[in-house]
Amino acid sequence: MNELVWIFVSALLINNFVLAYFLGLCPFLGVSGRLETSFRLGLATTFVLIVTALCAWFLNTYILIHAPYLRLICFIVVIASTVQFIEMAIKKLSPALFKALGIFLPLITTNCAILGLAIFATNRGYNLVEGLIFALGAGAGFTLAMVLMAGLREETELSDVPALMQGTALNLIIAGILSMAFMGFAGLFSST
Amino acid sequence: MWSMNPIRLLKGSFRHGVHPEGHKEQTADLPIQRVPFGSRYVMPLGQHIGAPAKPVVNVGQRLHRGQLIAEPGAFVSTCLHSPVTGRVVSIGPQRHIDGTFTRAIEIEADPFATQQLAPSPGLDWRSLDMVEFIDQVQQAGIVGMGGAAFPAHVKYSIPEGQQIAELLVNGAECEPYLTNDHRLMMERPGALLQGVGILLEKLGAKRATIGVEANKQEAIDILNDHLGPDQPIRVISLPVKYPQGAEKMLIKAVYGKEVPAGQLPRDIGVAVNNVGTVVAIADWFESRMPLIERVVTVSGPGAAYPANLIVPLGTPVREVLRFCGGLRPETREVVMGGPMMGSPIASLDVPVMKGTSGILAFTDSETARPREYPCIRCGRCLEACPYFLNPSRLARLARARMFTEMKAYRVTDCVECGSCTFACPSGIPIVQLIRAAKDNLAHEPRDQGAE
Amino acid sequence: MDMDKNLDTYQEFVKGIWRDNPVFVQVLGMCPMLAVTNSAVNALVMGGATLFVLMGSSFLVAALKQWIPKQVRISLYIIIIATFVTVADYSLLAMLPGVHKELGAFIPLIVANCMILGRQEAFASRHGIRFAVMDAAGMSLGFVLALFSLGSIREILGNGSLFNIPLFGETFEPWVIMILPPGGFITLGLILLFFNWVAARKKAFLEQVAQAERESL
Amino acid sequence: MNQRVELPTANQPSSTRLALSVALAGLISGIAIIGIYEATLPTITANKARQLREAVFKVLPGVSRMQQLGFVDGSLKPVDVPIEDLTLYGGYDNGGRFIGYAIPSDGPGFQDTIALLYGWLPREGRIVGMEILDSRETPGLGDKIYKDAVFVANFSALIPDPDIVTVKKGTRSAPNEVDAITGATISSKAVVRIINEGQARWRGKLPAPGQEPSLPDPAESPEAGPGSG
Amino acid sequence: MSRKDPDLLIQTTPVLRQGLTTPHAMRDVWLSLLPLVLAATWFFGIGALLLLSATIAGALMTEWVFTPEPRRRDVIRDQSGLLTGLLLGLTLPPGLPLWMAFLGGAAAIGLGKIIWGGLGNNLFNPALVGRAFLLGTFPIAMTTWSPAGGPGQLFEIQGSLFALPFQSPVYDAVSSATPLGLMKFEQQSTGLMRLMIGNTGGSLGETSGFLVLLGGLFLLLRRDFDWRIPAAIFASAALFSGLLHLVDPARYPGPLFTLFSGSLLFGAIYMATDPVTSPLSPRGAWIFGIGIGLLVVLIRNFGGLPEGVMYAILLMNAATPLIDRYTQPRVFGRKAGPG
Repeated sequence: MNELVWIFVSALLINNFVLAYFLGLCPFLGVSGRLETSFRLGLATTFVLIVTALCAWFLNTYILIHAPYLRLICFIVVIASTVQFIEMAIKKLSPALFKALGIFLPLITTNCAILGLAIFATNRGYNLVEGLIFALGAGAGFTLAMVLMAGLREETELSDVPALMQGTALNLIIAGILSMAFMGFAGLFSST
Repeated sequence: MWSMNPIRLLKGSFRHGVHPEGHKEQTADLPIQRVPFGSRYVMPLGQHIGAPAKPVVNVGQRLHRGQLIAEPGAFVSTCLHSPVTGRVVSIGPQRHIDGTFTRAIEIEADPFATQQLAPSPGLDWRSLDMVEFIDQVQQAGIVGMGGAAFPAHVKYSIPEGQQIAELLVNGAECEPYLTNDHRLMMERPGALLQGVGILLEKLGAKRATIGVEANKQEAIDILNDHLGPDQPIRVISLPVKYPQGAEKMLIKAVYGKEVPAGQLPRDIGVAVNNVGTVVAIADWFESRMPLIERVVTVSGPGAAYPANLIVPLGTPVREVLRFCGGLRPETREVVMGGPMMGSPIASLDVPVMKGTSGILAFTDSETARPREYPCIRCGRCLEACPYFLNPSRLARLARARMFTEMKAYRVTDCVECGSCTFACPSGIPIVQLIRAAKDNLAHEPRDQGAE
Repeated sequence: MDMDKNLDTYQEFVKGIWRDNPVFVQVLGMCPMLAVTNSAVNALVMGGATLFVLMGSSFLVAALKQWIPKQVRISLYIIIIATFVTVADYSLLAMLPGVHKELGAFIPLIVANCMILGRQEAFASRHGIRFAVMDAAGMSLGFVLALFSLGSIREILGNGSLFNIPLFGETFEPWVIMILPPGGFITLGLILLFFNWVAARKKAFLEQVAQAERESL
Repeated sequence: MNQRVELPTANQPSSTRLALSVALAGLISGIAIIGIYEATLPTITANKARQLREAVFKVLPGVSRMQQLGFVDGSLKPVDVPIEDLTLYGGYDNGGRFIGYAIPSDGPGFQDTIALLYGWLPREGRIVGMEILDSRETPGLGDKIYKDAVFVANFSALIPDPDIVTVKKGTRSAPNEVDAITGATISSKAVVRIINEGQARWRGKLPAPGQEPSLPDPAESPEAGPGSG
Repeated sequence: MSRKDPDLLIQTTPVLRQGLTTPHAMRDVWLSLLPLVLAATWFFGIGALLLLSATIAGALMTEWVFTPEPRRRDVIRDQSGLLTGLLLGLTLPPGLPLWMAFLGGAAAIGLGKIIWGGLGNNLFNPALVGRAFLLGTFPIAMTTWSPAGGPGQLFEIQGSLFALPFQSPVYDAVSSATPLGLMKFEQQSTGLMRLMIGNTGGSLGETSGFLVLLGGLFLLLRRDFDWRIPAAIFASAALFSGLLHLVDPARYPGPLFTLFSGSLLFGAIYMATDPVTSPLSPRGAWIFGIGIGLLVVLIRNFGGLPEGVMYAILLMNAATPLIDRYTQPRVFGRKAGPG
C-alpha cells in the first residue's frame, strides 16, 4: 500500500514526467497556451497513459518475456494503434467526448511520455496494479504541469515580456522555475 | 412584498466604494443665490440622454421665458424651453463641453424684460391619468438632475405587469465638493416633499425613502421637521461613501437588494429620482415652471468665491464664474459635474445644461497626474469597485488591446465611477483605459459568437 | 526528382547546423535535449545515436520511397526508425554499458523524437538519396551541436569538469542545479534568448545596410 | 512544406498491398532486430554478469564465486531466472565454501528509487558491505551514499540487531548504528531503511547456517544464469 | 473680459486621487524590515550587513544592466529591486559566501523579474526565485548554519563569507542546526521563548519570531498587505500540524512550534503577501494562504526537507493565475463572477 502511494506521489510530484523527466515536452511547450486546451489534453493523455500501462503489462507478461528485443517496436506499434482505436471508439460511443478530446488524440501518439511510461514501467518491473497507479500519477502530473503552465502563460500575455524573451525562451525558463519549485517535493513520503 | 435583509439595513450601505475627502465645507453653508440674467444663452439640443430635441422656433423669433423651443425627437428625448425672454439668434453648431461642436439654439436675452414667469395656479395633477402625467413630465422637459440627464418621463413609463412599490429619492450627493442637492433639500423642503407626494400617488408607490448621506445632517433634520405625522415618507441617513449616489448602489444601501445586471430599478419595483428632479416635478405641477434653471455648485480650489447658484440653463460657464469672482490664476482645469465623474470642459464658453450639478475649478496640485508605476496587483481597485469587477485585470487587458476578452470580465457592467483610478496607488488611469476599451468595443463590428 | 535540381548539397548540409538548427530554431527534440545533457559525454553519445538513426532512416526512406505506399507511410517510417533505434540501443548496451545506464530510457525514446519523423516526412521522402543523407547529416550535426553545447555548459558549471576531466581544481564549488532538471530548462531558455538576441542584432544590422544602400542610391 | 507530391489516383494501391508492405517492413525490421540482438547478446550478458559479479565481490570480501539463488517452494535454490523480490546471490570462496549472501534491495530515496546490494554473513549475523546499484540522488549531497567512502565504510561491520538506525555524524556508538551524512540525512536514512527492509524480507527464509545451498558443480563458471540487472 | 482665460487642461475625471503610492508601500516594507536587519547583525555579527549588501548589490546591478535606458531610473526609483535584494538576503544562512549571495541577488532579479518584463509582470516572488536557485545550486552552503552568537562577536566576520568566487567556502566555526533540522533529524524541540527571541540557528532574518510579527503588525496597521494571506497561512498551518500532532505527538511537532520555527512567519508576512504574485480577490487570498499552510506542513512532516515555506510559496505562486481565474468576485447584480 505504502509502495503504491509512493509510486503515485513520485510520478505526480517528485519525479514529475514533465518537470523532472522532460517527457511530453512537445505538448508542454506547444499546446500549453490555453488553459482549457491544456486541461483537456492532460485528461486525454492520462487516459491514454492508463490504457498504455495496461497494454504494456500485457505485452511484457505474455509476449516480450519470450522476445525482449521486440520491446520497442511492439510498444510503438501498439501505442499508435491503441490511440487510433481509442479515437475510433470514442467517436462512435461518445461524440461529445470525442469533440472534447478528439483533436488531441493524434497529438498524443507522438508524445514521448506515453512510450516513456511503457519503458519505465517495464524497466522497473511494475506489476499491473503498480503500472496503473504509475500511469495515473504520471498522467495527473502531466495534467498538473500543463495546467499550471497554461495559467502562467495566459498571464504573461498581458505582461510586457521583452521581445527577446517571448516564446519558447520564456516558456523554458518558466518551466525551469516550476521545476525548481517542484524540487520541494523531493523525499516526500519516502522517509517513513 | 418586501423582505428586507436586517444585516444590510444595519450596515446601511453598499459594499466596496471609496472615501474621497468631501471638501463640502466650502459651500455647504452658502445659501443658494440667483445669478442675474445675462445677454446670451445657448441651449444645446442634445443635453439629455436619447435623441436630440427638434427646434420648433425660427431664427429671429421672439421668445418669452419658459416658452417651448424644441420638442422631443423621439420617446427617449424631451422638450427644451427658453430660459429667458428674448430672441433666437441662431440655430447651429456651438461649442460643446468636450470641445467639439453640437447643434444648439442661441438666444439673446431681452435686456428690458422682467424675466418673470406668468403666475399660474398650477395643474390639477390628481385628475391626470398615467399617460397624461407622463406626457406632462415630458412637456416640462424634466430629466434626471443628478448628472446623467436621463429623461424622467421614460423612467415613469412602467411597463404592463410591473409595479412600483418604493420611491427612492436620491439625496446622497456622494461626489466631493458638490452641495447643490444639500442646499436644495435645506432651502426647499416643502417643494421636495410636495414632489414626493405627487410621485408617490402617480407611480402608485407605497412608501418613499429619501436617502441622504450623514454629512448632510442639517438637511435630514429640516426634512424630518417638515414631514407630516403619518406621511409614508422617511428620511434615512447613510454612511458617507462614494459612489452612493449611483442609483443601483443607493438601492443596495437602502434596501439591501441588488438590481440584476442589465435590468432597471423598476424591475425590482423601485423608482429612483434625484432631489433636483423631484423639486422640478413639484415646480411644474404647482407653478407650471418647466425645467429652465437649476442649482449649480461653483467650487474647487480654483474658484475665487465658491457658491451655490440658481443658474438659468444655457448660461455660459464664463458668466457663472464671473458672477462669483472668476477663477484663480492657478486654475488648470474646469470640470462640469463632480470631480469623480464629471467632464472637463475645453472652453469657458460652454453653457450650463440640465445635468450640470457643479462647476469645479482645479489647480495644479489636484490635476498633476501621479507618476505611473507598474501595476503590482495590490487589489485596492478590487476593493474599491462597487460593481465587484476586476479593474486591475481590465486595465491590463485594455493595455494589451484584448478588448473582446474584456467582455468576459464584464467590462460592460462598469459604470465608470472612477473609484478604481482614485484608489490605484500606482497611478494607473484604470477607468480611463476602461472607457477607451468600451469605446473600442462599441465601435467594432459585431463579431460572431462573442460573449 | 526534379525539385532536387535547385538544391545544393553543401547548402542542404549546412542549413541544419545553424539556420534551421532543429533545437535552437525549430525547437524540436526537446525531451532528449534536456534529459541527457547533464554531461558532455552523455550529450555526445545521445547525439551520436540520434545521428545514426536519422541518417540511417533518411537513407532508407529516400531509397525506398517509390515502394512506400502513401497511406501507410507513417507506420513504415516508424517501423524503420524503431528498427534503427533498437539497433543503436543494443549496440550501446554492448559497447558502452556505463553511458547506456545513465541515458536509460532515453535511447529507446529517440523513436519519439519528432525531429526524426519530421525529416522523413518533410524531406527524405521527397528527395534523392544524396540530398536526404546530406540533410540528415546536417540536421543531426545541428542536433549534436546543440546537445553538446548544452551538455558542456551544464557539466562545466554543474560539475566543474568537461568529459569528466576536472577543470577548476578541488576547491571549485559546483553549481549543482545545472545538472538537475531546472538547470536544463533554464540554460536552454537562456541559450534561446541568446539566439534571439543574435537574430535581432543581425536583423538590425541588415536593415542598417539596406538603409545605407538606399541612401547611397 | 507545401510542395506535396500528388500521387496519381490511378495507381491507388489495394489494401492487400498496403498490408503486405507493412508486413514486409515488419519482417525485415524483425530480422534486423533479431540480428543485432543475437550479435550483441553475448557481450551484454557478459557485461551484466561482470557488473553483478563485481558488485557481489565488493560487498562480500573474500568471495570469488557466486550463484543466483531464489526462494522457491519454501526453500532457497539456485535459479536461472530471478524471482521477483526473492532473489539473492550466494558467495563462495575459491574452494566452493559458502561465505555469505549478497542481497539486493530497493526502495524510495530522496529523489527516486535507490537500488543497492549488501553483503550479509548469516553465521556471524553481520553486514559486511554495501554497494549502490542505481540512484538519482542529488549530486554533491545525496550521491555521497556511494561517493563518500566514510559513509560506505559504515556498512563494513554492522550488526542489524535490532534494526540499523542512523545517528548524527560522529556519534556512532553501537554496532547497529550508522553515521548519517551531514546535509543528506534523508538519503542516508533511505539506505538504512532499504537494508532493514531487505533483512525483514529474508527473515525466516534463509536456511540455517551450515545448510546453505552449495555450488552445484565447483567447476561451473561463476556467471551461471543471466544476471538480473 | 478683464482677464485672459487660463489654458484649460482636458484630463478625464476622476480628478481626485487617494494619497498612497506604490513607492510609499515599498518604503513601508523596508522600514518594517529594519528591526530584523538589526537583530540579524546582533545575532550573527556585522557579516550579516555584508551579506545583505551583497544581495542588494547583485539585485540592483542586474536590474540596472538589463533594463533598457529609458526605464532605468524608474525601476531604481520604485525601490522594488532594493526590496528584493533585502528580502533575499534575510533568507540566507549567515555564513554564505558573499559571491553566492551576489549571484543569488542577480538570479532573483534576472530570472525572477527581468525576463518577465519587470515589476508587476513577474509571476513568481523574485526573492524566492533567487533563494530557490541558490538552494538548488549550492545545497551544502545553503544548509550550513552558523550558530547565533552574541554581542561579543559583533565585529567578528566569518571567514566563509570571503570565499573567492566559484570556490567552496571553508567554515571556521562548528555549524549548528536550525530548530527545524533538530526537530526533523534528531527529534529535538526548541523552546518557544528562544524561537520568539531568535537566538537560534537559521537564516538571517527569520529567527526572531517576535520581530517578524512586529513588522507584520506595522504593515497591517499601514494596510500595506492583504491580511488574509498570513491569516490563512497561520490558520491552516496550525490546523494541519495540530491534527498531525494529535495523531502522533512524538513525531509531529505541534502548531506553536510549526508557526514559530523556520521561516513560516517571515515567509507568510513578507513573501506570500507580495501582491504581484498572490491572488487578487479575497477568496483567492484565502485559498492561496491555506494552500501554503498545507504544503508547508506536508513538506516539513512528510518530505525530505526540514523546511518547505519557500517551495510552498513558489508552488502557490504558480497556481495563482488559476486561483485568480476561478475566484473572480461575483459581479454586482449577477449570479456569478466572470471567467
